[in-house]
Amino acid sequence: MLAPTILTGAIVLTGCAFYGLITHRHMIRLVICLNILDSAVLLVIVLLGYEPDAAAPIVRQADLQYVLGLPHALSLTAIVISACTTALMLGYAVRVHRLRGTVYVDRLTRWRG
Amino acid sequence: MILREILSAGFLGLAMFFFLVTAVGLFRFRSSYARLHIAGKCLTGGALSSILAYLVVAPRAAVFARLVIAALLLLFTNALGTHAIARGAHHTGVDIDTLESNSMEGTPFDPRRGPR
Amino acid sequence: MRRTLALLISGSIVALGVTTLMLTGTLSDAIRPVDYTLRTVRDTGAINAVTAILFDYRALDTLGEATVIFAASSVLAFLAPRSSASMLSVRLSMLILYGIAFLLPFIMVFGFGTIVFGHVSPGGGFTGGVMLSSSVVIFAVVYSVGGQQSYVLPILVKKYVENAAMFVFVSLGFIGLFSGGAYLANALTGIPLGEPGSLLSGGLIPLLNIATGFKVGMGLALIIISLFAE
Amino acid sequence: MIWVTLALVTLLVVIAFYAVICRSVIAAIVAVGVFSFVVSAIFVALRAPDVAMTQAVVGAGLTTAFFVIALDKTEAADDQESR
Repeated sequence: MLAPTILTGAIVLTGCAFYGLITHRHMIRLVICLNILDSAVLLVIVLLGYEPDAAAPIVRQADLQYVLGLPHALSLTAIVISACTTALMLGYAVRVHRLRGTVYVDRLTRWRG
Repeated sequence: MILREILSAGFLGLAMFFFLVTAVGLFRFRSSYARLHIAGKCLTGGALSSILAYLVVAPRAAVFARLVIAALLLLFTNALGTHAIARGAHHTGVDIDTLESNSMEGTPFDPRRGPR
Repeated sequence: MRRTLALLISGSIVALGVTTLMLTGTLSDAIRPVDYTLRTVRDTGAINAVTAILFDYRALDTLGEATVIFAASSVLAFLAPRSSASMLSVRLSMLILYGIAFLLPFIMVFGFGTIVFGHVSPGGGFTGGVMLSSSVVIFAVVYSVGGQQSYVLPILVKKYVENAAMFVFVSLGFIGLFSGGAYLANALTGIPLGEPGSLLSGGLIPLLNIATGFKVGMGLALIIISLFAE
Repeated sequence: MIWVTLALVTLLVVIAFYAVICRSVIAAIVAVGVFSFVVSAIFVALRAPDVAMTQAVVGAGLTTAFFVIALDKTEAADDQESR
């Protein structure tokens, strides 16, 4: 019951992020939409290791059932990497704004002679 | 054991009441300072009540000590953050009787017009 | 026009996803988790399975991830000109200055504790490093009023600490290579694993945790300082 | 427990809609910060405390600071342009 709910939520989040990516023209809004897409992917990855009635993967007793730890490790790496890429994209946005004077993508593509 | 659980449930009910008051106040008040006021007071009360609700059923002494430290820091930082936001709003020119729109859309930020 | 197209595309994505979900069932039915968490404790001596995977089985991936942070901070430092721009134009009140000064040691102690106890409780090098760098954010926001960007550590010291942490990580990997195992090997090299659950356990894992914590913290701090100075 | 997670997922979708739809950029930034907190609560429900801690610190603390800094830089120069 929990897995279909979260999967449906992740699919709706993906659609939401794609709607934002197509409609918005502001660069920071685009980065926000990419963040939402990232979180949707992370939800699915963490859900891969989930099992009902299992404990968190910190072994305190030997006779318990534990959830899978590998997706947690992978998504932990992915979160820190996504913070770095967000900072990089925002740095590029600020740089583009300093050079061209705008943060709107459709104004960037216009030819300036 | 039963007494502690009843006490914990009572504190949780108190926290729910504080959070409800905070939500209603955030939507009903129209001035920025009134919204900051309700966020600083009732949200602190709700968070402290929910920490207290776990404090009375804490299983170990280590958990108890951590919860006490968390409650003290929460009491400290919430007031500090509210003060900082209110001071920043005052310095950027938000007046005490400037009413904000309550719509879902939000107003686009215009740096030339400003709030005043 | 554009909105209609966007609605069409995202609606088709949602419809396709939900149809696939209903046709194939859930993912958890398809993949059965194998219980190797107990084997993790026997192999590495760390009771936190996530830290054991990150710093023993997949330690080479962690090294690559640290390299990504290093690359991002280098590119951002290259983008930013060395100007002394400041974030705030308003002087903060005395209450905030002294309140933050009271609060910052708690944040730093929590970050260091998360790093050091990473193999016996939730947390680890990444989380603690991000906490350390968030204390740098607070420094840069609160105490950089007069255009002085880094109040506590100069930028050069941050770079040296980051490089030293990277060097320690790489040279800890060579221990495994010299003692006849693989690169970044842990238990195969004959390091005593200790009793699982105590602080001195897990062989090389706490040392790698500390190195990664300093690396991530100083790298993200450099990124933040570069964004400020942009 | 299942109902709590269901309510959290519903809240998540609503916050994501608001972050995409709303007009002002700073509201979207704050909505993404709240979004990260809700995602970290779902991670706790999925028994992943490490990921939840990292998501809370990175998503709600650091990334929001990045966004606010970038917005401040771009809007300050917009004022000089005065078009």
